[in-house]
Amino acid sequence: QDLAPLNSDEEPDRMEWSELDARFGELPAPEAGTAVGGVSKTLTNEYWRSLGEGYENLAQEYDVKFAYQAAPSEGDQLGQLSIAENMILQGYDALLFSPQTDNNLQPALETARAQGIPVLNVNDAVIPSVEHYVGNVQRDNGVRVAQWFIDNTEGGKLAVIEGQPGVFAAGQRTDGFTSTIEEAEGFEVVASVPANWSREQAYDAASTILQQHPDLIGFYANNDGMALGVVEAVKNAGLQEQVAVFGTDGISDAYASIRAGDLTGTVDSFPVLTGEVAMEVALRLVAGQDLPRVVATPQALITADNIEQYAVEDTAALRDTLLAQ
Amino acid sequence: MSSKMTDTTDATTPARGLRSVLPASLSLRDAGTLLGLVLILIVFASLNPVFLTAPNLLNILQQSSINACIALGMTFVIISGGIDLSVGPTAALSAVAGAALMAAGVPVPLAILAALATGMACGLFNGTLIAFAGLQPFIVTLGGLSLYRALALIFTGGNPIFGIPQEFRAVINGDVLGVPVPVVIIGVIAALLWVVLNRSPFGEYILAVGGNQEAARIAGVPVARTKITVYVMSGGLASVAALILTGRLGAADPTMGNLWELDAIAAAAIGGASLMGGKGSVVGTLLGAVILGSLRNGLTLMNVQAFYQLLATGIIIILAMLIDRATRGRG
Amino acid sequence: MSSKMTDTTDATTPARGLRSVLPASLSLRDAGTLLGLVLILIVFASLNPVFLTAPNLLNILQQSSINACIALGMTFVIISGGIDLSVGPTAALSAVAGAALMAAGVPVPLAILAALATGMACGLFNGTLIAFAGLQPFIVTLGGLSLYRALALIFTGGNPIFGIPQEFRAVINGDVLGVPVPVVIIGVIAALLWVVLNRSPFGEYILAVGGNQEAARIAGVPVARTKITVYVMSGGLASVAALILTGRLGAADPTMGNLWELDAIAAAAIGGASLMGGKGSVVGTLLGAVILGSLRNGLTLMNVQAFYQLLATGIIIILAMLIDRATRGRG
Amino acid sequence: MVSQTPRLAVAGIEKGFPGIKALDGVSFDVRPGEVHGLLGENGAGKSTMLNVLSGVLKANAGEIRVDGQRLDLHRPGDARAAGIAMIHQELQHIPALTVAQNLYLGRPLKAAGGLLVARRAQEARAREILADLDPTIDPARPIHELKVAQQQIVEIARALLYEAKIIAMDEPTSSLTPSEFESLAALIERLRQEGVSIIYVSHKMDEVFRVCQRATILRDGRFIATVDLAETSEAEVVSRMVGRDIQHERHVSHATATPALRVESLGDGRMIRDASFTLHRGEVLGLAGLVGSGRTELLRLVAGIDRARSGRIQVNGQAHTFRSPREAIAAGIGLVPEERKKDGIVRDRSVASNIALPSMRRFSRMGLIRRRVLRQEATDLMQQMNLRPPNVDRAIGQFSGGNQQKAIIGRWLAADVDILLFDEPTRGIDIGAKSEIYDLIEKLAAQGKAILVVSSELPEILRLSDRVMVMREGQIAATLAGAEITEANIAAHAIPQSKRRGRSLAAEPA
Ligand SMILES: Nc1ncnc2c1ncn2[C@@H]1O[C@H](COP(=O)(O)OP(=O)(O)OP(=O)(O)O)[C@@H](O)[C@H]1O
Ligand SMILES: Nc1ncnc2c1ncn2[C@@H]1O[C@H](COP(=O)(O)OP(=O)(O)OP(=O)(O)O)[C@@H](O)[C@H]1O
Ligand SMILES: [Mg+2]
Ligand SMILES: [Mg+2]
Repeated sequence: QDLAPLNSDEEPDRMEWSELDARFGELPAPEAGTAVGGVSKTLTNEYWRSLGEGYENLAQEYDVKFAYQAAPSEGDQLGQLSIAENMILQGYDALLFSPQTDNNLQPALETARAQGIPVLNVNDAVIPSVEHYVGNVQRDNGVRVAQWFIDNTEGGKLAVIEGQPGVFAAGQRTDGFTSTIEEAEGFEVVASVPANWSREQAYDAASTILQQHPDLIGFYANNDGMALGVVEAVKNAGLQEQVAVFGTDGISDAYASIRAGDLTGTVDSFPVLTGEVAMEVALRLVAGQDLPRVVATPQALITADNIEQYAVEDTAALRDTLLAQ
Repeated sequence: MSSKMTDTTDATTPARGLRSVLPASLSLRDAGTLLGLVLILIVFASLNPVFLTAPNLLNILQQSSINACIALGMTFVIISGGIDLSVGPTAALSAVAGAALMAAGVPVPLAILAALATGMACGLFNGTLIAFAGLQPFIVTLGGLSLYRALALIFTGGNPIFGIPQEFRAVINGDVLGVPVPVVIIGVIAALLWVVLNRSPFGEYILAVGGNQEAARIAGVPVARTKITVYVMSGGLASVAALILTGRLGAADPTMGNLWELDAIAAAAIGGASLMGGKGSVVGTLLGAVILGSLRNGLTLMNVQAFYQLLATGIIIILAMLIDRATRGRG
Repeated sequence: MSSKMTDTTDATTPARGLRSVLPASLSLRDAGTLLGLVLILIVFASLNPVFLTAPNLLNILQQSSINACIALGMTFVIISGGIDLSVGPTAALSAVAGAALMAAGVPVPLAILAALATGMACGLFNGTLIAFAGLQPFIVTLGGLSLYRALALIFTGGNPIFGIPQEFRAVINGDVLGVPVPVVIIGVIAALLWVVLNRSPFGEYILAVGGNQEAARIAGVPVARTKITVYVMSGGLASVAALILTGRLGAADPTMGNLWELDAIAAAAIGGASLMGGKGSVVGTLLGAVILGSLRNGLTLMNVQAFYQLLATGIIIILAMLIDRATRGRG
Repeated sequence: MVSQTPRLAVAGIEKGFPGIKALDGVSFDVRPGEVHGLLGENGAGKSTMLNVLSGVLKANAGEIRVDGQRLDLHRPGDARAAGIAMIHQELQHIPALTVAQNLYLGRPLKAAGGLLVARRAQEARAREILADLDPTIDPARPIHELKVAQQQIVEIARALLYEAKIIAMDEPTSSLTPSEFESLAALIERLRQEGVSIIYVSHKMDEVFRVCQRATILRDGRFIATVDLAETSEAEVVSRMVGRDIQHERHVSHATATPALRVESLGDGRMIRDASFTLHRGEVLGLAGLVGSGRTELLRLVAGIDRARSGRIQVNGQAHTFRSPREAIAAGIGLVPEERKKDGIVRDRSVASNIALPSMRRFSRMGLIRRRVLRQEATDLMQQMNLRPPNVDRAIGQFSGGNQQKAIIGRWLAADVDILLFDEPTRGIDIGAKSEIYDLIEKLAAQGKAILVVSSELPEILRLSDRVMVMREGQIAATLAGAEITEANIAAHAIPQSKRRGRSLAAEPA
């Protein structure tokens, strides 16, 4: 079967995560001995550890054997491929892939397919030929922050701190932000520079940008680690009243920083919940259910205004909050 | 006189004896590396039943083939007294060049040639700056590392190129008598390179230039040409790796090849190449690449967590060098 | 005999003449690097009015200070004929060690000492393997690169450590007569290191070991101790950089220091250090770090797009080496 | 005298390298205030013996006593602490450091409570010590700026610095001129009178007989004899060294009138000016001159190693501009360099590989080296030249200097060049091998090769040359032929004009 290359943002064969139970009934109990493997991008970022936590939660609940592996470092594409291939050899019933790039896990996907093992692409880079995708819309991260500026400010100069050049998520997030903001009146993106996911480089880039544009009103950083570096640069320049700083991912440190009044906001894509949903979808696939190609997971812009709503340990409560919207 | 003769023969006997047991092409040093590999295989095999199965061993070879390809080029560069940090971006640039042509409908063989030419052009650029401008290899190729990556990203706008012809992919993903094609390709290349290093004048030139550049020059070795050639070779082999990977992945990513240089240097060094130049072996490097591949494979099979994999990699690299050192001390 | 004297004096006069014009501490080679820096400053200043303002220049110094700190340690290692690829992870490990103690309420000076001790311990480990086991520096520190990173990640579970005491942060983010504290710290360290390299017995030992290890050994230079010391210094300076960065960012990240080794080596090389050992300069390395810092700053100010920043970095590194080469050729 | 404890007693020293026994039960003793020669062919084990003495190498067996005291050597410092200093055969210095720093390397004079190096004090002391040897050496200069001979002198000065009881000198005069040897001999005499014992290694018999009282002869790592030089003839010593008699042959000319190499107004824009000469087939042309007169530079220009700025080179009537040694080799010119270790050998490669480097094309077919042919030819060549040990598969770095030199000469024989340039061909080469090399040069001339020999040893020049050119301050000052070739004549042309005037002015009042 030849599937059209997947565009997770526009795929018509999609559903919201919240409709799973309604459309397909309760998750059937998996057969004893069911095993699922997860291959993540890296564990050096809290986002991916939280995702694994979500996988693990559900795996434990349903007594499924689960192994979670990650490439030794971000950008180690071949390393991740080897890990994925090695996992296939061990005979899992389903695999959850979060690839480094759109294509680096392609051979593993093909091998798994040949062996009839369902593969689920969870978040970030999108393998075009994948049959199942669970995750949010990368571009939407940037769009939501841009929307905040449009709704809450009078316009002004903005800057973007980008992730590693050439990385899918970085490109999409930047593009979402920039194209949305440029359609609005009175905004200008005066700088958009890479800081390679590094807190330090984000700090340096932000201080330099503030030299040039002391009247800047806001930063959008492609992830929270860089956003926290930017916050420090803004504080060091004494401009925290004037400059709003946004990150992406919703890691715990970002929450803490928002609470402390430093970081203005972050786009949380709820990794734990996403992990749970992905595992659920995987188990449903193993059970033979025929699900839509894309299952969309939630995302929300977190600011001081709504932080308490989302800052819950218990994902059941979070589900309720999100479902209520 | 006669007593002296006996003396000499006596003293050399043990080394000769050992050497005569090994195939002629396997030096004592390479035997040490082989021993290291065997040790690692034994450890993993005893820990995990899947490890020593034929499919997994082929898997290991397949996974090591990209690194082996890069590391072979690196070995020649290192022997000549240089280093090539730009292999990853060189691979990326030639991958996107080849893929773009393939996707545009250019016949596959032509696109392959173009990809190879791209990689060799990168090597030529490095080599020229090193040989003629006399710049330090580390720095030139560090510059190349940024430069070629930037060119690949600019050329593609940062997006991977899809649309690799199925015929090309089928060849790369096929096998010959059960052995994956990439493994066969690397095997053939390695055999050729072994001959080049050990049997061709060019091999002598590389060893001489790396051993004592000034003496080599005075003895009439074409030093500049030799140096440039090793970088061109390294670039060309990076293209080969890039093409194999493009075939396997079905796409060419401008971010391909991240950190390849470190893996390749590690493989060459484990295999006995000296970064001071003048020393290195094709067989050793292949073994080094397989050691690193086995390590990753075994750790994944045992489901070792990423941080601990990193730990194990660090420890094994150092252990391998210590074992090597210990075995070599006697050799 | 007397004619020989005349001869000798004649030959050296031009070099001496030029040398006497420059301050004693600035070698001809360093003057070349300075020229390169001035060229870059002129180019950026003409392209962007903000570039040459006092606050931005201080900003550049501040931003270069981390790299300068690492690069100074690297310079000593390189002069001794080695290389230290593990500086980034060493920094990360000592940052998280220091930060964890601070966050746990341990007095700041004690935590600082612990961080320094951690970095120096990493250096000791590298140095011992290199000096006593006789392993290649490149490989040992490549192993260390994985090892220390893994330890930092395992220790923190991958999370950054916050809760750095405000008193510590205030010191690091403060200034002395308008000069940022990190710049002052690096200035003082550089001055000390200059004395060590150029005026102390240990400095001679480093140059000797890097210049001709066998001759140094024969002359009674404590070769092993010298080598170990440079790696310990490099580790200690990585800790200093880590502490400065922790103070500035208010957090210690176990992923800190990614690719620092390349920046540091680039700075040292631009500053005239030869990776063959025996050559290098404190002043040159500082200038090299500022060149790289100016470059990044200028490109950001001009809002050069990501891919083109990469391109410019590659080109400038190569250009800097070419200019250096051209000026040195005569020196 | 008889009951006196020897200053140094060496007994039963053994030292093996992989595949070879370099020292096999060597015993000798040295008295206080004695200059003791250590003699033997290349590879006899002289340097190895001294390296064991100075703690650089560890002996496998045997013992060393200093003033009756057993010596335990673990590191180089130990020997020095026991009062043994050594001047190494290979120059051992750090290029980036100054002369004074090199002198004091490893135990600098300290200032500021031991934190800093007392540079001034070091330089002042260095100047005092150097004053006796060569006052033109500036202790504050980086050592790499000095000429090789001066670097050698610094090496000697370093041994004096330690105020050692025993000084071992391994071919200290290999790059010194006769006049510099004279200052050294005077110095040795002074030290001897102060009670210092000296072990003197040299291949130059006249020197040995000048400065030494007794000598120990080694052959193939074994002790042969200790002889009293006052009671022994040179021929006897040599025959015990070599194990056979050496005949001193007289010079025979094979020169033709066919020019092989014609050099016109060659210059490098720095040192060499306007050098013109013609070298004929079958001719041996000597090139004499003081150290530093530019002989090496001229050879390097002709061999294409350095680029000429002006002038022409014709080989067999054809004009050439060499941009690399490779081009010069292609035109039929080969150079045996002065600094063997730096410019000659690739240490870790075998003798065969080192020999084959310029002739790769000849030794390969269809792009592959014919290893068997190469090994056979290299073995034959080296057998003729008496390589020891006779194994062309060994790394060249493991051979003694003299044997390395044979391999480098063999390289050019294998390459079959028409014109051979020898820069100090017998520096550090034993007397047996030396006469072999002389025979070889003569044989090559007889085959019609054109040969240019640079040498600082006048006897060597006289022995070999059909004609002699004398270089002075970068220019060819004279070309002598036939009866003009005398030591006095050569010396007269070699001394710079300014100096002659200076000397005559200075000499007249006295
Ligand atoms: N490091 C080494 N490894 C292996 N063999 C060595 C080494 N050093 C010396 N030899 C061998 O030991 C023997 C003695 O060498 P040594 O240098 O002592 O000779 P020598 O008498 O000083 O000769 P020369 O007059 O040429 O300097 C030689 O055969 C040489 O090849
Ligand atoms: N290592 C060096 N560094 C700088 N200059 C050097 C060096 N060696 C030689 N020179 C220069 O080259 C000139 C000639 O050197 P050299 O002493 O080799 O002359 P030569 O006539 O070949 O004498 P010989 O062959 O007897 O040593 C010297 O005057 C010196 O200035
Ligand atoms: Mg010797
Ligand atoms: Mg000379």
